[in-house]
Amino acid sequence: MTSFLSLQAAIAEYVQDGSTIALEGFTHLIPFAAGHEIIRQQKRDLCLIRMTPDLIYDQMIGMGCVRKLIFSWGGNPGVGTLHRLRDAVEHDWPQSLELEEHSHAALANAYAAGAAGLPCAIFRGYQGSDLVKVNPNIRFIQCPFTGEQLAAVPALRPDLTIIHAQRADRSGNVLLEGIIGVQKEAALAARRVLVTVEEIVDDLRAPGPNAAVLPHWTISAVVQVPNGAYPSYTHGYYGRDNAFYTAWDAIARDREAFLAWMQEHVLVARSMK
Amino acid sequence: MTSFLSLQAAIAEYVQDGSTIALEGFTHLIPFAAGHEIIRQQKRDLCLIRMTPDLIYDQMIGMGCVRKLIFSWGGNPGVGTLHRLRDAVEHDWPQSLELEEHSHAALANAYAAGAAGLPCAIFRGYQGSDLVKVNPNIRFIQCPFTGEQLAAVPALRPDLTIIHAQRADRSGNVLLEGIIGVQKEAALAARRVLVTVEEIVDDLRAPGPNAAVLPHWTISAVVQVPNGAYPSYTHGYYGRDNAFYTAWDAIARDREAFLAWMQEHVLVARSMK
Amino acid sequence: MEYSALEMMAIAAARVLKNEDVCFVGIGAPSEACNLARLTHAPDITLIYESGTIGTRPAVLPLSIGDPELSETALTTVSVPEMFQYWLQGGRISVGFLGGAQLDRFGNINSSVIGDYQRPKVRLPGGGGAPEIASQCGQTYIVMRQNRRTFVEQVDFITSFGYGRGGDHRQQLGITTLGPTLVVTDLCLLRPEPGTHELIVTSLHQRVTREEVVRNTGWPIRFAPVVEQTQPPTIDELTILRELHARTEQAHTGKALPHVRTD
Amino acid sequence: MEYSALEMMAIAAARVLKNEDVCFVGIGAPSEACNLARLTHAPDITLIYESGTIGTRPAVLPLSIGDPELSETALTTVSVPEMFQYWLQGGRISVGFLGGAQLDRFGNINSSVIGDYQRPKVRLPGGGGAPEIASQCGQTYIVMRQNRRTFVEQVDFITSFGYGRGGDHRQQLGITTLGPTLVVTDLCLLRPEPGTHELIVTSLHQRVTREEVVRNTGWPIRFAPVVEQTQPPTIDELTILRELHARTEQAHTGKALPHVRTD
Repeated sequence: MTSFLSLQAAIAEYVQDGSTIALEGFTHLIPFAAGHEIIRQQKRDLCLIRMTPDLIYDQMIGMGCVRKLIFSWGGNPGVGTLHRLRDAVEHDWPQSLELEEHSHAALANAYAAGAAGLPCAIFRGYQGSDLVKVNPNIRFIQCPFTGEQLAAVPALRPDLTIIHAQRADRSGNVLLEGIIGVQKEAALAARRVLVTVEEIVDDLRAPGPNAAVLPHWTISAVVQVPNGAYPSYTHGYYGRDNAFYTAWDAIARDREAFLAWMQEHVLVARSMK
Repeated sequence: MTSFLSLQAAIAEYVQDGSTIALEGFTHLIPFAAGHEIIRQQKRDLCLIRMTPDLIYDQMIGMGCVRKLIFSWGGNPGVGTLHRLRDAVEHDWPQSLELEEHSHAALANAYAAGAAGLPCAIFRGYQGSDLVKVNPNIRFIQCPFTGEQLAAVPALRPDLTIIHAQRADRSGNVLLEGIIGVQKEAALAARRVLVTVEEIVDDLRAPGPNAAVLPHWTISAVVQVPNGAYPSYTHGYYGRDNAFYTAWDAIARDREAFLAWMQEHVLVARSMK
Repeated sequence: MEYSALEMMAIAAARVLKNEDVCFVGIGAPSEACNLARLTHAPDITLIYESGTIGTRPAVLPLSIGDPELSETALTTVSVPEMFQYWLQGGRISVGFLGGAQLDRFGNINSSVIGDYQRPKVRLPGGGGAPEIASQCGQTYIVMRQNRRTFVEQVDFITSFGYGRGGDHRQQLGITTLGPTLVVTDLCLLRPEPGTHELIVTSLHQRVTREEVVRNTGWPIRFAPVVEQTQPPTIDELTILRELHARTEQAHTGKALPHVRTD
Repeated sequence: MEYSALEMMAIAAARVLKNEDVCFVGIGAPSEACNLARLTHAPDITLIYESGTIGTRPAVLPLSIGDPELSETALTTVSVPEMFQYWLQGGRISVGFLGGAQLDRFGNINSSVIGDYQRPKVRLPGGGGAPEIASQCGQTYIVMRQNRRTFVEQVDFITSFGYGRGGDHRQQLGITTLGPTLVVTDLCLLRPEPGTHELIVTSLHQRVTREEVVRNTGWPIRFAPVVEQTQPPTIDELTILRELHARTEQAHTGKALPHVRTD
C-alpha cells in the first residue's frame, strides 16, 4: 500500500547515502522540492541518474551530495552550462564527480528496459560516436535475423525514483499529464518510487481513458508538495519560471554566491518553518 | 498529405493481391467494414497479420482471400474456435492456409520494433514452449551485459495496416481512445496506413495532451465509415454486439450457411447500395 | 443450497485470491473467479486484462478480453505492447490464470493443436498471452474442467510451459517464478508435489470420490498424503455468483446495434 | 533595413525548410529558424521537440526544450522513450537540427568536452539527442557561429558523427541517412562537397569576404567553384523574426511564481 508521508519523513526513509537515485523530469515536473530536502538532510555519495540534469542536480552536486552522475545532457536549458557540475568535474569542488555519459536515445531505452524487466535495451545508435570509446556500458549485438549491428546499454534500475506529478487520489493512484518525459518508465524501473504531487484529491480526474496513470501499488509513498516542481512547472497548475533559470547562471558561476543562495533559499528557508 | 477516399476506392488503391496486411484491433475498433470491402473486391493471396484474428479474418479466410496468417490467438472471444480458419487449416477449404504462430508478447514486441525502425525485437519469452521448435522466426540472443538468453523475433513491417478509429480532423489527424491495443504500433510499422473513422470533424477533441493521436503525415488515407467496426465497437460511439459474436459460431460452423450469410450480408448488401 | 460442479470450480478459484493480488485475468472461468473474489472477500483486488485495462471493475462478466466495460471501469488503459512489456514482463503481476485444451501432470498446457502440429486434427486458437503469463507472473492458477480429453498423459504440444519434465526443469531454463501452484477443476484441487512438481490431488470437492478423479485423469494420478475436503459454496458465494451471471446474461443478449452518436 | 549577422543566420536557416518537412527542433538558433519558417513560407511545417511534443506551434520561442507552450499548442505529446523509438529511430523525421561547441571539416560535432575526456578543460553539457539525430533524421542542418574556436581542424571528441573521415565513411558504418547537408553560420553557408564530403563554402552572406571566412575557420577552408551571395533578409522576414523575439523577451522575463490553482 502507498504511504502518505511528509517530505521530510519520506526523504529520511527512502534516500540512503550511497544509493542510486533518479529524480526525473524532462524540463516539466522536475521534483525540485524533493531535491532540496535531500540537500537539507545532507545525503552523501549518491549516484544520480537523469537524462537532463539541470538546476536541482547542479545544486545537489554543489552541496556535496553526489558521487556519480549518469546522464545524457547536463545544462541549464537555453541558458548555458551548469557551473557547479563543471566545477566538480573540472576542479573536484566540493568533491570529484564521476560521469557516465550517454545519448538521450540510450537512456530513454535503458529506462524503458528497466520498466520492462529486461537486462538491457537495444537500439540503433552511437554510430561513429566517441562515446563508445569512453563508456564501457555501450556495447553492440547482432540482429539474429539481418546481421545488423545494434547498440545495447544495460537497463537502468534505480534504487529509488522520485518524480513530481499533478495529483494523487486517496488510494495513492497518480496522474501525470503534459510533457510526461521518461517518468513513467523511471518509476516502473525503480525498486522504490516516491511521488510528490500538487494535490491529493478524491477523484483523480484523468482526462481520458489512456491518460498516464501510475496505480497505487507501483508507488511506495506519496507526498503532497504544492509548487513542488518550482521553478520548473506543473502543466495545469503553474508555469515555468524562465527568469529564474536565466538568473541561476550568475548565482551558480561563483562558489560563494552559490553557497549564500543555498543557505538563504534552501537551508534556512525550510528550517524557519 | 492524407487522402480522403471512399472505402471502395481506398481498398482498390491500397490492397494488392499477395500483399501483407494487418487489420488490427484488440477486440475494440476492429475494421470490419474494410475487411468486408476486401472480400467484395475479391482480393487474393493475402498474408494477414493480427494478434487476435477473429470474425473478420474468419470471413476473409472462408471467402478465399488469404494465403498465410501470422497470429497469436485466433478464436471467437468467449465463444470458441473460428470454424472457417479451422476448415482452411484442417481441410484446405476453400484453400490451404499457412500459419505462423507466436505469443502475444512476441507480436506486440514485433509491431513495436517495426514502429521503432528496428530489424528485430527482444523480450523474455517462449521459455520451454514448443512454438520455438515449429517457428523459425523465434530465435535467441544473449544479453551482452548479463549473458541472459533473450527471445528475438523479426520486426513486423506490413505493406499496409488498416485500423478503425473514433475520428479524424480535416487535415487527417486521427484520434484513438479506449482499448487502443497495438494499433498505433501497427500503423507506424506499416509502409502505408489506411484508417476508417466514425466521423470527420473540425476539432479532433483529444481528451488530453497525451491522448493517442496519429498525425496526418503518418497516414496514407482516411475513410469515413460510420459503424465501421460493427459488430466490434467504438468506445464513445456504440457497444460491442456480443449477441452477434455468439451467433457467429453456428453460422460459421457450416460451409453453406457461411456462404449464404456472406452472400446476403456482405456481398449483396453492398452491391444494392 | 444446490450448486453445480462448475459453480464449485469458480468459487474454489475465487477463494485463493487475495485482496492485494494483481491478477492477469483470462476470459471465461478466470474472469468469473476474479470478479467473484472482488465482489466477496477481496474488494480491492487489482484485475488486469491483457487488452490493456488496469484496475478494472466490470459489473458483468466480459464476453471478450476487451469488452467496453473493461476500459470504462478501469483505472487506466494502456497499449498492448506496454501491457506485455512494462506490466507482465516487468514482473508486476502476482497471479496469472491459465486454461487450455490439454494439461499434463507437470502443468504443461497445450492450446495450439490436437494431433500433429503441421497437419492437426484440431487447430486450436493458440496460446495468446499464455506462454509468457506462464513464465512471468509470480505464480499461475490453472482453471480447467477435468476429464480424459483434457488431463492427458502427454500434451500434443507444449504451448505454455509449466514444470516441463518436473523437478527443477523450470529453474534450469532460467525461469524464476513459481509456475502453476494450483489447478482448480470441477472435481478437485491439485498442487505440485514438493520436489517432483508433479500435480497431485490435495482437496476433493464435496461428494467427489477418488475413483471419479482417477477415471477422469489420463495419467495415473496421485493423491497427497492428506487430502482435504473442499468447503462447499456458501450461500453468499452462490448468490453473488448467480447474480453476476444473471446480469451478464442480460447484458450480452441485448443487441448493441450501432446507432448514431447522441452526444 | 539593417540587420545583424545572427539575424541573417536564423533567416538563412529558415529559408531551406519546406512546408512538408518534419523537423526535430533544438533549442536556440534551430528553434528560431523553424518557427520563423512556420511564420513565413512554411505554415504547415511539423515541428517536433524531443521533449515529446509533436506538431507544436508556440507563439514565443521556448527557453527550454519542454516549455509549457510546446505541449499546450502541440497536436499530441508522447513520452520521451516513444519519441526516440517510434519517431526519431522510426525514420519519421526529415530534418534534424544540430549545433555544438566544435565542428570539423567533415561535419563531426563535439558537445562533450574541451581537452582530454577524462580530465577536461571544459566539461560541456553533452550530446543529448544529437548522436542519434545525426544518424536518424533524413538529413541534418547545422546552425553555428563561425570562428576559430568553433570551426576546428580536429574536434576534441566526436559526440555526433557527420561524415567521419569523409568519403563513404558514413555508409561504411551502415548509416543510410544523408547527414549534415547544410551548415548555416553567421558568415556563410557550407555544404558537403560531392564525393569527399568535405564542407565547402557555397554561399557568402552579404558583405562577408572570403578572407573573413578563412580567418574564422580552423582548417584551410575551400570554396565551391561557384560561390553564391546569400540573399539579404527581406523586410517581412526581419519584421516577423523581431516580433517573435520581442514576444519571447516579454514572455520570459515575467516571473511565473507558483500560485494556488484557481480552477
